[in-house]
Amino acid sequence: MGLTDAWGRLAVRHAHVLVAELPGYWMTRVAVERQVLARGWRLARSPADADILAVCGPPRPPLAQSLTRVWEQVPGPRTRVGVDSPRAVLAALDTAAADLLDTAAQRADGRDRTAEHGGTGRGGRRGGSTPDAYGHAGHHEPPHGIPLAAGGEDRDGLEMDLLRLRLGPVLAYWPAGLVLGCALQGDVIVDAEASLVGVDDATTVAADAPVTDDPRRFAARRCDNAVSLLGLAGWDDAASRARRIRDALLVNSDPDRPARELDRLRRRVGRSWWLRWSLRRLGPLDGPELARRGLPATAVGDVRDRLLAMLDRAADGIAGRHPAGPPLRAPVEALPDLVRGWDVATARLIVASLDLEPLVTGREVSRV
Amino acid sequence: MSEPAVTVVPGGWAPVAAGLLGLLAVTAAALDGFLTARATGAGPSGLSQPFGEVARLMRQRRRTTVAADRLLWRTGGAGLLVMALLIIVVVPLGEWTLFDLDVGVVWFNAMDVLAWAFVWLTGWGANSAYSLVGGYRFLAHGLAYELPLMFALVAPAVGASSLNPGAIVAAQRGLWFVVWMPVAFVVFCAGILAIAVWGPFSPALGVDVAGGVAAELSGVDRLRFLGGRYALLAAGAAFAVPMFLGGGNGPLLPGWSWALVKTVVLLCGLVWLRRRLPAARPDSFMEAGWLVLLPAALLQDLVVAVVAAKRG
Amino acid sequence: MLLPVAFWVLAVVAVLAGAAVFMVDSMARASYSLAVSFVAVGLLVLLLRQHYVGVVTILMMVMEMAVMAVYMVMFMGMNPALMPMSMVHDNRHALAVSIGVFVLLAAGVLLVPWPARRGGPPVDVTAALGDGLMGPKMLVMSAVGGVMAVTVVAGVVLAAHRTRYDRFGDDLRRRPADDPQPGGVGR
Amino acid sequence: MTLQTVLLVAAALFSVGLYGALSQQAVVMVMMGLELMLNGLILAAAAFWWFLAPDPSGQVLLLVIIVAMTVEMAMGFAVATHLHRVRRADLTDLAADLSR
Repeated sequence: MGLTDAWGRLAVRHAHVLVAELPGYWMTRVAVERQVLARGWRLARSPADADILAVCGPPRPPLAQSLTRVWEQVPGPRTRVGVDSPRAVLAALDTAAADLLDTAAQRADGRDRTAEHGGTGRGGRRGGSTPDAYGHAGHHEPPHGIPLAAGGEDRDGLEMDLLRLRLGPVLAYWPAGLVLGCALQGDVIVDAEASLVGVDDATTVAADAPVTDDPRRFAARRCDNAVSLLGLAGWDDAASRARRIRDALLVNSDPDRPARELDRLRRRVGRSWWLRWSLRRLGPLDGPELARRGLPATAVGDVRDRLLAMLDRAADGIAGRHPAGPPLRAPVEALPDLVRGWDVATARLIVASLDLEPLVTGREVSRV
Repeated sequence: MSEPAVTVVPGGWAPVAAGLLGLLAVTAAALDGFLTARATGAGPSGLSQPFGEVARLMRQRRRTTVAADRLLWRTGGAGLLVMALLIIVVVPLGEWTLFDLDVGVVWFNAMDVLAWAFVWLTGWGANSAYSLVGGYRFLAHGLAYELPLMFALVAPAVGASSLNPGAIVAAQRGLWFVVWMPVAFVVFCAGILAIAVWGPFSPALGVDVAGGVAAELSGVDRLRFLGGRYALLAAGAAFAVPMFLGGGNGPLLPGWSWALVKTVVLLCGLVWLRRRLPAARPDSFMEAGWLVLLPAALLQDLVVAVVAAKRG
Repeated sequence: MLLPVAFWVLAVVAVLAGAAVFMVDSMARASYSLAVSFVAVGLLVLLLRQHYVGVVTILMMVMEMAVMAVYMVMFMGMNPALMPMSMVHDNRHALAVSIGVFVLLAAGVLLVPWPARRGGPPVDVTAALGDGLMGPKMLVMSAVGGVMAVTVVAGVVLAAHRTRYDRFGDDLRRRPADDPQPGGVGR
Repeated sequence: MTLQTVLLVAAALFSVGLYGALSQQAVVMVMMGLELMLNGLILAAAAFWWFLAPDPSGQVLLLVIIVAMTVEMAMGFAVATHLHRVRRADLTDLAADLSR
C-alpha cells in the first residue's frame, strides 16, 4: 500500500488541469492558472490530457451539458471542482488533490463508468464518408450513430467531404462563451457560424458599460490576450512571460516591475523575425473594412500588427493612460467572415488577435 | 577502407544501448521540465517532470473513442519508440557499434521516414477531428522537411565517400564535417526536430487543436507517444554526432565518452531551442522548405562534391 | 539457422500483408498493409545482400504509402473501421486470371533448369552499384533522371488547379500573389 | 532460401497484385495492385541477381524498377486528382470512355 500511495502522491504532484472558463469569470480563471502553475502542475490541452477539470463559475444550461461531455472524456483518476471566485481557488485545488489521492473513490468511479458506457470518453466528432460516392457500398446506416459527411467543392476545385466542428466553448486560449460552428474541408474553414452561450441578459445590458475603470486590470486583460495569441503561435516561453506580467499586474501593487517586464517582452516580440515570418499577412484588415464590420480601428493590419498593438495598449494601461473608445466584446456578426477561408490554426490566431474584452455578468468578485 | 572503422559488439549489448537512449530521453525531459518551470517563474524546479509524468500516466486510465481504429492508433503511438531504437542500432558509440551496416546513413533515413506513418496513424486512429488535423499537419511538414533532410545526409556521405557511419567518423579525424558543411548540419537538425514533432515543428501537437495528434491519448498510450518523441530527439542527436560532430574523436577522453558528451550537448541545445522559436505553421513552412532549405542543401552538396572530387 | 527462419517469416508477412490490401475494410489499413508488405520485401532484399536497394525500398515505400493513405482518404473518404468497403468488379474473372498466372509462374520457377551461379558478389555491393551507375550504366542513370524530371513537371501540370495567371494576374504583375493563403517566403 | 523459394514468393506477390489490379474499381486501389506486382518484380530481380549473376552492375535493374514504381505512383496520383476535379469520378468504370 505504501508504494501505491507514494506513486499516487508523485503523480498528483504533477497533475494536469483543464480549466473551463464560463463567461464573466476570467479573473477566476487567471487565479486558477496562477495557482496551478505555482504548484508545479500543468495546464491540460485536452480532456484526455487532464486529471482535474476546474470549472470557473457556476455552469448553467446549455454550458452545463457541454461541461458534462468534457467531463466524460477525462480519463481518470479524475476530479472536478467548481471555483466561483478567485478567493476559492486555493481550497478548491487542495480538495482536488485530495480527491485524486482517494484511491478507493477513484476505483469506484472507474467501475461506474465501465458499467455505464462500456468505455471511457467519446471524442468522435468526425463525420464520415459518403457511401453514395461509390454506389454499391452495402451499408447506408450511419455506423456508431455518427452521421456521414456531405461533400462540397473546396478552394482548389476538388470535391471534399465537409466536416462539422465546434470550436468552443471549452477550449484552451479561446474566448469564454464563444462558440464557432465550423464546416471544414481538411482543416480549412469553408463556413462558420458564431454564437454566444451561457451569456444571460445581464451581460447584454452590461455590454455597453466600460469594462473597468482600473487601468491595471485593463492592462492585465491585454496581457491575458497576448498569452493566448503567443500560446497559439507556439511560443510558450513568450506566453509564460506575458502570463507572469498579467499575474504581477493583478496581484502586486508595485507598477514598475510589470512595466519593465512588459517593455522587454514587447521588444522581444518585435525583434523576433521568426514570429514575424509566422504571423505576417494573416487575417489582414484595413480601415474601411473594420468600419464596415463594426470593429475598432485599433485592429488594423495583420495578426502580428495586432499583437504588437495589444502589448502597446497594455503598456499604456500600466502607465495609467486609459484608451478611448468602447470595448470590443465578441463580435458575433463579424467573426464568421473573418475566419472563412483560413485554416483552423490561422482562424484561431485571428480570433485571439482581436483582443476581446471579457464578457461580464457582474457577479464575479473583482479582487484576486 | 582496409581496416574496419568500428568494432561490432554482440547483440547482448542491445539492452545497454536502449538503456542509454532511455537515460538521454529522461535527461531531455528533465531539462525541458526545468526550462518550462523557469519560464513559469513559480513553483518547484521541474526537474522531476519526467518521473512525475511517468507516474501520472501509468496511473491514468487508457481511454478510447467512438469508432477508433485501435490497431492503427496503438501501433502509431508505440511506433515512435521503436523507430528511435532502430536508429541507434547503427550509431557508433566511440569505437563500438551494434550493427556495422554499410548503408547506415540510408538506414537512418528509412527509419526517420517511419515517422510519417506512425504520427499520421496516431492522428487517424483516434477518429477525432482534432487529432486528424494534427496528423495532416505532420504530413505537410514532412513533405517540406524530408527532401532537404535527405540531401543534408548526402553531404557527409559524399565527404567521406561512404554510407557507413563508422567510415564517416574515420573521415573526420582531422576536421569535423560541421565546420565545412554547416548548412547540411542545420538542415539535419531541423529534420530531427521535425521527426520528434518538437519545437517549431509542433503544430501537429498544437494547443490550437487541443493537442492535435495527442488530443485523445491518455495513460500508457500518451506515455509511449511522448516518450517516443524524447527518444527520437535523443536518437537524432546521437546520429548527428558521427555524421557531423566527429563521432568519438576528441582529446584525452576515450571515444565513447566524447560521443556521449557531444550527444548530450546537442540534445540540450535542441531542447532549449523550443523556448526560443515559435511554431512554423505547415502552410508557410512548405514554401520555406522547398524554396529555401532544399536549394541550400543542394548547394551544400555541390560544394562538398567539388571538394571531394578535388581531393580525389 | 536464423536466416531461413527470417526468410520464411518475412515471406509469409509480405504475401499476407499484400493480400490484406484487398481484404481489409478501411483505406488507412489497406495502404499501410501494402507498406508492411513492402517493408518485408525490403528486408528480404537485405537478406539477399543488396543492402542499398533493400533499405531504399523501405524508405521510399513507407513514404509513398503515407501519401497514398492521404489520397485514399481524400478521394474516397473512409472512417477507420466504420464502413466496410467492397469495390470490386469482375471478381471471379480476376481471381481466375490471377490464380492461373500464379500456377504458370510457379510451374516455370520449378521446371526451368536454372543455370549455376556465375561469378561471386563484389566485396562492397553498394560501391559496385555506384560504380555501375556512374560508369558503364551511365546511360540508364541519365535516362532515369530525365524521366523523373518529366514526371515531376507532368504530374504538377495535370494536378494543379491554379496557374501563374491566377496568382499573378493576366499581365503577371500582381504582387503579392493572389493566394487563398499566403505562402512562407512571400512570393 | 533458394532461388526457387524466393521466386515462388515473388510470384505469389505478383499474382495477388494482379488480382487487385484487375478486380478493384477505385483508381488508387488499382494503383495499389500495380505496386504489389512491382513489389514481386523487385524481389524476383533481387533473387536473380544474388543466385545467378551477382556481378557489379546487375542491381541497376532493381533501381530501374523502383524508379518505374515512383513514376507510376506520381502519374497515378496526378491523373486521379485530375479526374476527380474534372469528372468527380474516382472509379475506373466511370472513366471507361477514356478507353474508347
